Order: sequence, then C-alpha cells, then structure tokens
Amino acid sequence: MPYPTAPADVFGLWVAWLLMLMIYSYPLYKENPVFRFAEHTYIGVMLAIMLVRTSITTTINMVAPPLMKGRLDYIIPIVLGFMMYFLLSARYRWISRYPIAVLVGAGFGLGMRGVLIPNILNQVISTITPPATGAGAVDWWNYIYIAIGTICAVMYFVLTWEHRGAMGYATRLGRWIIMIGLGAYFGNTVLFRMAMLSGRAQFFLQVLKIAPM
Amino acid sequence: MAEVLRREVVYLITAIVTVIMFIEFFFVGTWNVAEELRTWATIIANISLGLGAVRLLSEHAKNIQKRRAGVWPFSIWLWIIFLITILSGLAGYVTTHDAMKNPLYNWLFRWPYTSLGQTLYAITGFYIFSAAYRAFRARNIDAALLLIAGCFVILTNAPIGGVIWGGIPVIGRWFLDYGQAPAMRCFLIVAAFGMLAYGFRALLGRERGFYGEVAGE
Amino acid sequence: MVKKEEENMAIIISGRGMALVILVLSYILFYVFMYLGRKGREIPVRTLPPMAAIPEGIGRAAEMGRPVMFTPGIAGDLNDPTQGPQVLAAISILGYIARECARTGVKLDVFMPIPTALPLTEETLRTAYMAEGKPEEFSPDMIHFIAGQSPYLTAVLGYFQRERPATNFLIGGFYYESVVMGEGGNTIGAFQIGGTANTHQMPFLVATCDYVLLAEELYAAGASISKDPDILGCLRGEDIMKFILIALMIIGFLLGFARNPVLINALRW
Amino acid sequence: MSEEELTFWEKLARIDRRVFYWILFIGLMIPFIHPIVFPIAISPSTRDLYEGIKEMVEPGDVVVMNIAFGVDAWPECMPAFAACTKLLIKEGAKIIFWGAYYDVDMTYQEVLRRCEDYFKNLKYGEDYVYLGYYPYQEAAVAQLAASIRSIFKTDNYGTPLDEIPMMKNVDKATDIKLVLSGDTGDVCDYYIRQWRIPYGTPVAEIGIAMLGSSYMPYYRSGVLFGMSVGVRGGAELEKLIGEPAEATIRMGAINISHILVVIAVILANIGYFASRRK
Repeated sequence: MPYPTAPADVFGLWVAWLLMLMIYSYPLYKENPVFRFAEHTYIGVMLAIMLVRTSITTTINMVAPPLMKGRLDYIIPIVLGFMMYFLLSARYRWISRYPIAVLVGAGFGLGMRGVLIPNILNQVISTITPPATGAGAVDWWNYIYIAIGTICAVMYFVLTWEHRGAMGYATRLGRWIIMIGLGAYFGNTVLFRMAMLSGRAQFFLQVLKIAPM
Repeated sequence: MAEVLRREVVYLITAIVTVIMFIEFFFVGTWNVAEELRTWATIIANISLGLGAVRLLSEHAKNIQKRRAGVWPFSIWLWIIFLITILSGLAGYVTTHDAMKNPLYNWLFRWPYTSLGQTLYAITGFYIFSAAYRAFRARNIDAALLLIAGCFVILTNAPIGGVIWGGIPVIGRWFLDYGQAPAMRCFLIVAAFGMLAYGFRALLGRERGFYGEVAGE
Repeated sequence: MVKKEEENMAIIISGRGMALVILVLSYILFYVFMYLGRKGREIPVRTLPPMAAIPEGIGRAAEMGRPVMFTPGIAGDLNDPTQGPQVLAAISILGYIARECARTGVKLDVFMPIPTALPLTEETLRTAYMAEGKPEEFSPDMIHFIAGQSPYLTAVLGYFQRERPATNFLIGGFYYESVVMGEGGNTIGAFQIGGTANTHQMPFLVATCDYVLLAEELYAAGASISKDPDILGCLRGEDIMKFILIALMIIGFLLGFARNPVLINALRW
Repeated sequence: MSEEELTFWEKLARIDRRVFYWILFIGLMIPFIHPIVFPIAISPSTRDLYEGIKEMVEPGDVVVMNIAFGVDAWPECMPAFAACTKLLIKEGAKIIFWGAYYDVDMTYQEVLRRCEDYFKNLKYGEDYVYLGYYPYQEAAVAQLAASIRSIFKTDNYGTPLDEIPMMKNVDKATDIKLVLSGDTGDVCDYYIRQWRIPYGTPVAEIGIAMLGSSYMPYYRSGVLFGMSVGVRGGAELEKLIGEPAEATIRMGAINISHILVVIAVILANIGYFASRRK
C-alpha cells in the first residue's frame, strides 16, 4: 500500500500504529489499561464485522437467489438456524439440538469420508512407493527411513496392547521419530511467525517514514 | 414422547445426514440432497453467530451493570464501538448492497480491524521465541532430538545458515523433506482412525458426550 | 459426478473402492469389539497421563483458590470435517472437567469462540453440575463467547493476567492461538493440559503444556477415564486396523525393493 | 532457590522473556533500514511449482488463484502470491481470483498493485476476473468444483458470469487448468479433497511456512504438484522469475530473528546444564 495522503487515511494509519503498540504492550510489558482498551475495541469491531459479513451479507446472498426462484426448501435452513436461538429459553432449550444435529452429521459425514483417501490410503501408498529407477543409495535410505519410521510411529499409538518386547523397542523408536517430526515442524513455523512479526516491525518504521511504504 | 424428541430424533438426524454424505461419496449417481444439506449447514452456522453476539453483548452489559472492577468502562466502550461498526455496516448494506461502501465502516475495516488482525497474528513471533527458549532444552533423548531437528531447520530456513556452514541446509532440508515425514504421516493416519471411531459411535448414537450427556453414564 | 460413459455400469466411483473397504472393515471391527466389550470382555487400555492429570490440575486450582480455564480453539465450526469432531471430543472432555470442578467447588471459565457449539457446551456444563448435585452453581455466564480468532486470543490473554487461572485446558481444534495461549499461560505459571489432532499445532502444545493429548488420543481420552465398553471396543478395533495397515506397509515396503506395484494398484482401486 | 544463589550461567536459563521480546522486535527492524542480503538456494518444492506452471500452462488456459489468507498474513503470503501471478501472466494464463477471507477485496487490490506492470496490458473480464468472497468451508469448495455458478452468480462487481468473456465455457473443476492456493489455514485440504481427488485438477500450495510441513506428505505423494513455503518460497520465486522484491528484503529480518532464536536456545542449554551439574 502506498503512504496515504487523504486526512482520514493518515489518521487511520496512526490509529493502526497506536493500536499495534497498545497490543504489544502486553508481551513487552504486561496487562494494562491500554491493552485492555485495544482488546475491547477489537472484540467489538470484529463482532460487528462478522455479523455484517457472515450472518447478514453472506446468508442473504446464499438464501435470496434460490428463494426468488421459488425454491421454498431454502426456508428450512433459515428456520433451523433460528432454532439455535431457543438456547436462550430455559423451557425450549432442547430445540436447539436439531440444527446442531444437521451440523454434526455434515461434519462427521464429510470428515469420515474425507480422511479415508488422503489420510490413510495415500499415506500408505506414498510410504511403500519405492524411489524411481536410477535412484541412488540416499534415496533408498530415505525410503527405508520413512517406511520404518512410519510403522514405528503408528505403533506408538497402539493403546490397547502393552508396549513390551519387540514392540517396546519399536514404540521407543516411534517416539523418537515423532520428536524429530515435531522439532522440524516447530523450526519451520519459526519462519512464518518471524516473517509476520517482521511485517509489523516494518510497519512501525513505515508509519514513521523511516522505511519506504 | 418428549424424551424421544429430545434424544433419539436428534441422533437419528445426525446419522441420516452422515449416511447421505457417505452415499454421495462412494456411489455413482447424482446426489443433490447432499449438496443441499451442506449449503444448509453453512447457512445454519452463519445464522448462529447472532446467538454468540447475544451472549457476548449481554456479558458486557452485566459487567457494566455490576460495575465490575477494572473492566466495566471498557465494556461500555465495547458496546459503543460495536454499535458504531454494525450500524455503519448495515447502513452501507441497506443503501448500496455493499457494507464496504459506507465510508465509516470502510475506515474501521481498513485501519483498526486490519491492523489489529496483523498485530495479533504477528504476536506469535514473540511467543514462539520464548517457547523455543523454554522447550528446546536437552533434558533427555526425546527433548534432544526435538532440539536438534528444530535448530537445523531454523538455520536452514534462514539463508545465513548456509553461510555459517554449508552442511546446515543439507541436513536441515533432510529433516524438512524426509525426517519429519514419518511423524506427520503417522499423525494423519491415527487421527483418521480416531475420527472414524468417534464418528461411528456418534452414528450409532452411542457417543453423546457432546450432547451434554456424561460419558459412561 | 465425473463418470465417463463406459463406466456407467459401475456402482462405486472408481478410485474409492478401497476407501469403502477400509470404512466398512473399520466399522465391522469397531462393532465387534464394542459388542464383545459389552459382553464383559476385558480390554486393557494404556492410561493417558493427560487425563490422569486432570484431577491434579483442578486440585491445584482448589488449593490456590483460583479458577480453571477451558477452551477448545477456534479452528472450525461443527460442520467442519476436520475440526468439528475435535471440538465435539473436546466438549466431551469438558464434561469430565466440569464435574471435577463442581465437586471441588472450583470456578470454571470456558472460552468458546464457536457459536454453533454454544448450546452443546451449555448443556454439557449444566448436566455436569446437575450430576454432582449442584445445579444452582451452574450459570451460562461461565461460558464466554468471543467472535473471531484474534479477538478471542486477545480476550484470553487479557483474562490470563486479570484472573490468573491456576490450570488451563487447551483441548480441541487449534490454530495459531495455541502457541500464544500456551506461552501466555506459562507466563502466569499455570498448569496446562493440551490436546489437538491438528498436526500443525502439536509442536506448540507439546512445547508449552505439561501434558498433551496427541491425534487419536484426543478422541480416545474418554476411554481412559470412563472405561466405557463402547469406547474401549472402538479403540481395540482401531488398533487392529493399525496392525492391518502396518502389515500392508511391511509387505508393500518389501515389494518396493522388487519394484512390484501390485499392492499400490490394489490400494488405488 | 532464591535469586542470589544463582550463578551467572544459571541465570541464562531464566532470562525474563520480555528481554528477548525487546531484542527481537528491535532486531527485526534493522534490515528495513539497512538491507542484509545473503544468497538463497532454491528448494525442490519451489522448483517443481515453478516448472510445473511453466510446463502445464498454455496461453489461454484458465487457472484459479485462491486467496485463503487475510490481510494479516500479507508479509508471509503476498510475495509468493504476487510472484506466481506474474509467472502465470508471463505464461499467458487467464486468471480467476477468488477468496475465502473477509478482507479478500483488499488482498486482491494489493495483488493488482504489486503486479501493476503486468496487469496494465491485460483486460479485465478477458484476461483476469475477480469473483470475490465465498464462505470458508469445505462444502463451498466442493460446490465450486461442481459448478462455479452455484456459488458465484456474478463477479464481484455484479456482472453475471455468462457475460464475462473468459468465463463463457468455464464452470467446473475440469475447466480449470490448475489451482494455486495461498493459505493460512487448511483450505488447500478442501481443494485436495474436492478438486484434486475427484476431478484430478492439479493443485499447488503457496501459503505460510508451517503448511510446508503439513503438506509435505501430499507433495511427496504427488497430490500437490509443487509448493512454495512461506516468505522463503516467495524469495525463491522472486529469484526464479528474476524480480527481487519484498521477500528478498524480508529474508534479512528472517536471518536476524533465526539467529536470535538459536542464540537463545544455546543460552538456555548452557544454563540448564550448569544448573544440573550443581
């Protein structure tokens, strides 16, 4: 974004800058009234924006066109949606379970059917797919490492058998493999977080016109 | 009868919706009903946000009413800024069909909202730093492996790692491309089974913990 | 769907046959062991330390006279295929936590950023307090709703330092808030139990919490407390499925050296 | 153990975290005042992404750029997103932009601004189109695969899709050459499950770094044809297309912060072993 010139935008830029410092007063100092102000501002603004965007705009956009075409079945989800509000009534609270049943069913149905191929079958297939022809010793070592590592790590999650004997060794190896995975993952995330924070450090300088916008 | 309405019918609806999703996925044919149910679910979820809003706003109204120490003036402010934002957004939507066309709403969205979003998103940079400081200590073999893998990857992602020692990116890339693969694969597999079993119990109406019934009762 | 004309005779969409086999096989195994479990067959289960630590965490809060915080993360709504089930599993665990809190008289604060999960949370808490004979101690005000991920995170951070909870439960479908909440909780010296099936957040919960439920353990947590035969039976079924997969992987791994793709092709059916 | 009894080495394991926070925040500013540039190597996943696009995209092909990151993730996601947009335009692709974030409008405008030189020769509606926001849900992505028109009746500016030249014969996943998804969450999972698996549409991830780890299995098993990992991937892409921009500068901040993290970890371990010996 270029450095704004309109007064409202310049004002906005400084508000944004101040709000950032108010929030960072929490990690850099401690919880204080300035942070609390920013916190409550954020909660209020976000709630309003989400209501306008999700509950009102998106819902109307999704419901109005089919209703106009005479698809009266679209009244059902609206009714179901408002049934959720029976939670506020002590007597008819249980009615709010019906819309939830639809959500839970959709969640489980899509979830269970969705994990079969990418989470289970594809993982097995890629574990047992050997390196392409002409692969060197390193590729074969990686093939062996990933296969044995995956098998041992899965074994670590066996919950209803005691980890004794050969299985004990396998699960200990599995645990180490898991630790390597978590460590590498953690390390990789540092990149993302620091990129984000550097964005804020950059913004701090940009508003002061020390760095170009 | 009322009991049946409160329980069995609810479980039945859950099960029917689940099965419809399965049928659509596995069997040849056109299953418009599945698509429609997904749209319904989206609409229901969108509408239900208002319920949360009622809860949130009434909590802050109570704060104000009870003059809760240290918080109530901020609760007033929350109400004010909420009303300003939503009224300007609605004004924009009603007049032009686009909330963003209202200048006040647009300003609130563009400056306070996005800045706070970026700020909070980036705040993790601080916390991941101190989390690494605390967690990456070679207390035992497990922790040492976590530490070694983590540090090599950290130095690999920064170009300077390769400048310090040419071997760092080689080892770090191995951790990224292969070293972590078995663990991630294992998590995907076992989490999938966990969900299958959990979903199966829900399908049979035997997992009711989330419907407010204590497990094992 | 994307069926070609010549395949119109098929009933099952091509490429999904094996998925159906896995699903049906898992369900049969789950059912068989649930049935055996109900008939009284003993199924041993590894204790999950995080679950065993829940009473300790709540006892700590009771001693210190401070509240307990529970939050399920904000990864997705109930109809979200990957996050919804995690949120539900978290609410099941919340039921247990709430009973412990009710029994020991510890104040419980639930931060629930998912509007669709509000009714379930409320119901769960109400039932838990009722079961402990203290329905009057339940109030919907124990549940704090905040819309949006980052505002929710801000509110939890503010809450941490204002109320200084003794124990935090970060169990459910988390996104980036996990590391901030975990570290924020550490700053105030809280005892923390985490849990998620989101691979991308596991490292942070492991790094910041005292105990963590990883992946499947989140769904299985109920078993280690309640010894419910249904859950135990399912667990046994899951374990057998894991052994089947392990066997497949060993066979496929060995076939790989001979570059024999027969198993891979079968899995792609 | 009281404060006085601690030796210098033991104190290293108990530094107040705020000290680190201050050093970090100030340290991150340095590269923006004085750029620090180190040579950067191209990772295989970025190369596959780059070459995959060059190989697959023929002039006139329609591709989808999915904006599944908010304004908050610009520093991380925008460089790779902008670089891919430039590459696609160079290859002659027609681009559909849409997104699953509330603030997708602002992100889209920023993409246009960053690729200004590329867009000035293109015509809206013929070479690229912006459809706007769809709900962040798998159901919506599944519907988009079956029929784009079931979610988007019009583009973001109210023109019916049938009146937009490049959308004339485009409605299903099979009409789309490939999908590039810039994510902070798991929208790419939806594209894998709802586009890649059932329809075979090639999908690549160009989002935040941590997704690099979670999508690595998908990339390795060929489900994703390529992957750009966070701002580092952005810097690599900028090098590949020969236009160093924001990500290249930002890598300086990455260098500083990563070194700081490693130093902190070393201090922590020195302190830990010192206190254990006691």
